[in-house]
Amino acid sequence: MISLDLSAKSFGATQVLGRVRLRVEPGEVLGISGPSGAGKSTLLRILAGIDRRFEGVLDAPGRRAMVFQSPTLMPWRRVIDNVTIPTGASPAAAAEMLARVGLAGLERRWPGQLSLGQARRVGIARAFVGRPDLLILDEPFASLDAERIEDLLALTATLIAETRPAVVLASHAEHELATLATRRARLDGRPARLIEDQRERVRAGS
Amino acid sequence: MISLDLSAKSFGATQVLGRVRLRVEPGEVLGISGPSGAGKSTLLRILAGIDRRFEGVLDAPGRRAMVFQSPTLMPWRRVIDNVTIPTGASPAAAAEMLARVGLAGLERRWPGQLSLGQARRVGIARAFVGRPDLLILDEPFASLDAERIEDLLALTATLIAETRPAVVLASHAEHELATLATRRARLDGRPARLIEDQRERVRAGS
Amino acid sequence: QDLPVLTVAALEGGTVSWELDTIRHYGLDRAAGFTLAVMPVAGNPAAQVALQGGAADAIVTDWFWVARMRATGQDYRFLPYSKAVGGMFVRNDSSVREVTDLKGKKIGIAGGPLDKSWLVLRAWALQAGGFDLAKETEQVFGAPPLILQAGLSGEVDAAINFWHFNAKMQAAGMRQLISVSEAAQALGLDPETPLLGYVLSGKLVEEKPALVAALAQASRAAKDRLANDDAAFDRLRPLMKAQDEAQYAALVAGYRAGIPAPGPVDEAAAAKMFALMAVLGGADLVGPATALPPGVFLPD
Amino acid sequence: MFRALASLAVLVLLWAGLSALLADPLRAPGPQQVLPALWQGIVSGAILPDLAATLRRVGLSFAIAMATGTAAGIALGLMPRLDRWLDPWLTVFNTIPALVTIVLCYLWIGLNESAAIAAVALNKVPLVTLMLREGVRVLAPDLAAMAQVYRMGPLARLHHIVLPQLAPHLVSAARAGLALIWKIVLVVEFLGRSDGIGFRLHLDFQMFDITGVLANALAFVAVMLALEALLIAPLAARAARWRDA
Amino acid sequence: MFRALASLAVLVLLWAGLSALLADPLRAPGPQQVLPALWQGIVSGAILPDLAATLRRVGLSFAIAMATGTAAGIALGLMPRLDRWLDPWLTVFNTIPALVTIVLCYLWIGLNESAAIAAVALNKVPLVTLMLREGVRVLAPDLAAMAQVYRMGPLARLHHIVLPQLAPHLVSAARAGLALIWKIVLVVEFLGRSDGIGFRLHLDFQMFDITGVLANALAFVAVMLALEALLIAPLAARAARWRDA
Ligand SMILES: Nc1ncnc2c1ncn2[C@@H]1O[C@H](COP(=O)(O)OP(=O)(O)OP(=O)(O)O)[C@@H](O)[C@H]1O
Ligand SMILES: Nc1ncnc2c1ncn2[C@@H]1O[C@H](COP(=O)(O)OP(=O)(O)OP(=O)(O)O)[C@@H](O)[C@H]1O
Ligand SMILES: [Mg+2]
Ligand SMILES: [Mg+2]
Repeated sequence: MISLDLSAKSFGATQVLGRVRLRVEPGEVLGISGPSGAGKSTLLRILAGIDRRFEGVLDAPGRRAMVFQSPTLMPWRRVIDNVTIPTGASPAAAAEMLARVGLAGLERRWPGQLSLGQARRVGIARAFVGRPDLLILDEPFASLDAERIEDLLALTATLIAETRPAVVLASHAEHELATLATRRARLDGRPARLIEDQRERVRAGS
Repeated sequence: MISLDLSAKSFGATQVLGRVRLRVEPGEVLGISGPSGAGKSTLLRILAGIDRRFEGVLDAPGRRAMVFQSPTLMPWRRVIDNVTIPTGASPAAAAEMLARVGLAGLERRWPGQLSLGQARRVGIARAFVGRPDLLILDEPFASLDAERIEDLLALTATLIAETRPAVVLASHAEHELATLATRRARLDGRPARLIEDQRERVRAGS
Repeated sequence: QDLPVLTVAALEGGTVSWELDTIRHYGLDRAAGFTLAVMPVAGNPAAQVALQGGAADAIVTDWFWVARMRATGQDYRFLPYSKAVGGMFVRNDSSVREVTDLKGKKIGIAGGPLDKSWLVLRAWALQAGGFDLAKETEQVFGAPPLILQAGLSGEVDAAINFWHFNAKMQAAGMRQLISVSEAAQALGLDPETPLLGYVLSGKLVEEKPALVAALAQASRAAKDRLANDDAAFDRLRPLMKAQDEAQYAALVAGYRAGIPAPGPVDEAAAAKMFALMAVLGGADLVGPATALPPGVFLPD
Repeated sequence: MFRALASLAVLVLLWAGLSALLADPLRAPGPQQVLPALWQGIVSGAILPDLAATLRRVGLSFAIAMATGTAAGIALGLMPRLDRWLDPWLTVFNTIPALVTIVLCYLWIGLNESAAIAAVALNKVPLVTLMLREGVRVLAPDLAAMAQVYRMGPLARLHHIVLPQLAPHLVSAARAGLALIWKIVLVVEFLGRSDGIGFRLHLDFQMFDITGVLANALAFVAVMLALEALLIAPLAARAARWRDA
Repeated sequence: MFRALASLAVLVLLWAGLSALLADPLRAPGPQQVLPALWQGIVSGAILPDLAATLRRVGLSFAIAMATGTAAGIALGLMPRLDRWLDPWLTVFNTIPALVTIVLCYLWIGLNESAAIAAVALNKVPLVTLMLREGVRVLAPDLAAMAQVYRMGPLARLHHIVLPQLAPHLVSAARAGLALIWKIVLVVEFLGRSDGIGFRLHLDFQMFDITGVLANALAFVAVMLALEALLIAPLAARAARWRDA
């Protein structure tokens, strides 16, 4: 379970986020959409505990994982080490997860030898392998083709069902949100506020 | 007009691209799709003249512009300078183009102060401002919301109609390809080959 | 007036500069028919660079150096300047009475393993008591001021330093165990042989013999004045940087005692000393020369 | 500014404490001995010509060495083939002792100011080259690609792409460089000049005047602190502006 | 390897040419004079104890200075508040002349090996600190965020996130460091040791035996070339492996 009671988040003089209260239970997926520059990544970084310079209270569980909007790999570590080192997963588990995101055979590559979509999938494997309590996904499937996205959506759904983390997903893709989210919200405005889509909640809950 | 006759492109021992012959006339938009890791970016980098280590012949016009898959901005130059310095555009022209991609008011920001989607749009403004003869777009609208993409597709179409560059567009989004491309091709296989969609060509030509 | 100029590179404030300052102050250079220019340097190495690089006509150093240079084919000549030598000092409260008491102890030596005082003392100890200082003691070589300090602090049990440090060591509570001139005498060497001198290039001596003679004349005149005229020394006080009266007195006495007798250097005595040094110092000291090469000393 | 002064004050206090502890003013003089000596030298003007001479040497050779070294470092970094040939030379020139370079410069060029400055610059150039080359090697390839697509000219690339990435290395090289150069200038002045802080400092050392040695050293330290505070730090901050925003 | 040797051969030829041009074997000896002298020293074994002594000093003080300086540099880079306090100290310690540190170490610690090594290390630490701090300041913030999300321990962060990014700065610092250290060791040996290449070199210098000076210098240059080729270059290449793939 994660809960945030944010009163404001600013960068210097510009306030980006206004009042945001949210709470996600284990097994729930909160899907957040909103225009580019609204503050989705900012909010997700606060939830992940990366950005602590905000006004408000965050209560988040221990094991966290995040798929960043950029791949954020260690370019000096091989693909498999990029999965095992941060998460402490075994090489076997890492290799299996890499295979599940479609990267079998690329374990020994350096990140610089991957296409952007491949690098992003390494980030997905890293986030999924550690069985986190809190999973934060910042446009995890951008730069991927439709077929691959279909596979990954299924994989994500399976993993969520298995380990029941609290999930926060930011995405522009209606299809992704519709498939995964149990609740949906929209971040918009200046400073941005989070408006939960009550209807959606009912639908997903049914 | 750009033409490429590629016989092979390898990274070390792994051959990524096989025989690729293509030719794009001014005003034409070649839309390329293909799975993640197929070799789209590799091909686009060859067309842009960035990667010269390939077997084959490239014949490309002088003024080029490219939207990279990652923003690729100079983090130590302000947003507006990131547009003017590489292109030689006037500050006024740059500011106008930035406004057209939805970044009015952010000219004096540092790139590090932008969201990823905003940074990518700076890259789009940079590519569009210089009236290039050859325009290469590597998933230009990834990380953007649907509304914004609609605006940008319209903007792109206008600019192409005005200055008639030869355009090569790589994208996973069917909608983008359908809207912009006059011809379509698919890159797939190992090593990848480019298969032009003849039907599409006729449709777009009609 | 168009007097010829002769440039001497000397340590600013060093003992040589006392003499040079006296020459200039009393116009002894003009009296001898030249103009003395002084190039202040910050150390002995700098003086050597100045001479070798042609920026100075003369520097003050020892004639072993000249002998070695001549042996390697570089034409330098030597004009006597001083016969002052140092000594070996121990702390007043030291238990060391004889050189042999130094067995297994530490000696600090200024000027390195080729220092003339050290070599003479080694030869003397070897001859007098079959005691090889080099083998029986541990040597610490270091810059003169550091050796002085190491001696005072008792970090080394004995210190061998340049003569103008003698005064400081004595003033600071050390006593002389043996003076180098005593040791030299015991070895049958002539303590009158001046070790230090003005060193000039052979070319200068050949081309401007009058100028060189004039330097010798002015130097002698300055020595005479400093030997007899307390006021002349008193004038140098600020230059000498003596910390107290006792040090000042010791420095004056040391300088005066070092004034060599007029007249040519006894080449036979020098040759004897050179032979002994050649054995102890080896090729490091004398280079390829096995005997004193001819022409080191300028005829008076 | 205020913090810097406070921090220096703490340092001086620590020094005073240490010297009080050692209680040996001859060998471990404290600020109460050294600062008046320094002040004396400044107000009497005695130290100023030497300080000026040293500063001129440091400044000139710094400028020469930074310019040459940066150019060479960028060139070697961008041309790996040339670099593989010249790399051993760099090691050699970096390892040749300052003493050797200095003496040879004095002997071959003459005992003059040019030789002195050449000797210092020679000692410093390989170091700067090496540091900048290391920086060039890690330049971001994607920005180079961007510059290539947009056909940026060589000067524009240098100004907007290369130098900003080299900034931390340049700052390092400048700081390390000033410190190193001044250390070499000391030796250069010792071996063949008749003025300068290095000359004075060695003379004081000959006389075992540790207070004098420290006063001279401090004079230069003060100048360096001023240079750092007024020139290098603002420049470095300017170069890092985008990072801190 | 072959290229390095060829490149050194070219350098020796250039040297031979220069010395032939100057035609003054005493003041500008060529390789034909110096190399035999060096060879003589090696086969007779005369130079080996001194070389060993110097190497030990260089090695020890290098290890101490790199460890301390890297730790301090990382600490200051990560703690800007502490850094703002200690920055002036760095400038001061970087600017204090080697001579002063050396003399004070000899005076306070004693005329012994510990003092010598302490003096060298002291001269080098601020430089390494400075270089590493500059590197830490430009560490990628997104990787730090990643490490934080995944709760990587401090050691894992150091090993996998921080040090790889510092590699170019470490390589620079190591190379600059070795060169600097060896220059300082020379002075240290000159002022207060009884063996070592620096001691020999000054002895030869006293006798104005330029050939000997160069032979001694070359002995150390050779060792450094070997160290560079066998240790530093492979380590640097390993650290840059991912970049070249
Ligand atoms: N330096 C390299 N060494 C080896 N393989 C490489 C290297 N760079 C890229 N590749 C491989 O080449 C293939 C094509 O990469 P490219 O970036 O062109 O893919 P892409 O089609 O653009 O994919 P995406 O849609 O994910 O961006 C990928 O399989 C990638 O792993
Ligand atoms: N360091 C900063 N200083 C000032 N403004 C900033 C800074 N970082 C981000 N911003 C602003 O905060 C807003 C939110 O950024 P954020 O990255 O959270 O957007 P986002 O919703 O994730 O957008 P995208 O969909 O493009 O990724 C943006 O308008 C951005 O310009
Ligand atoms: Mg975002
Ligand atoms: Mg791609």
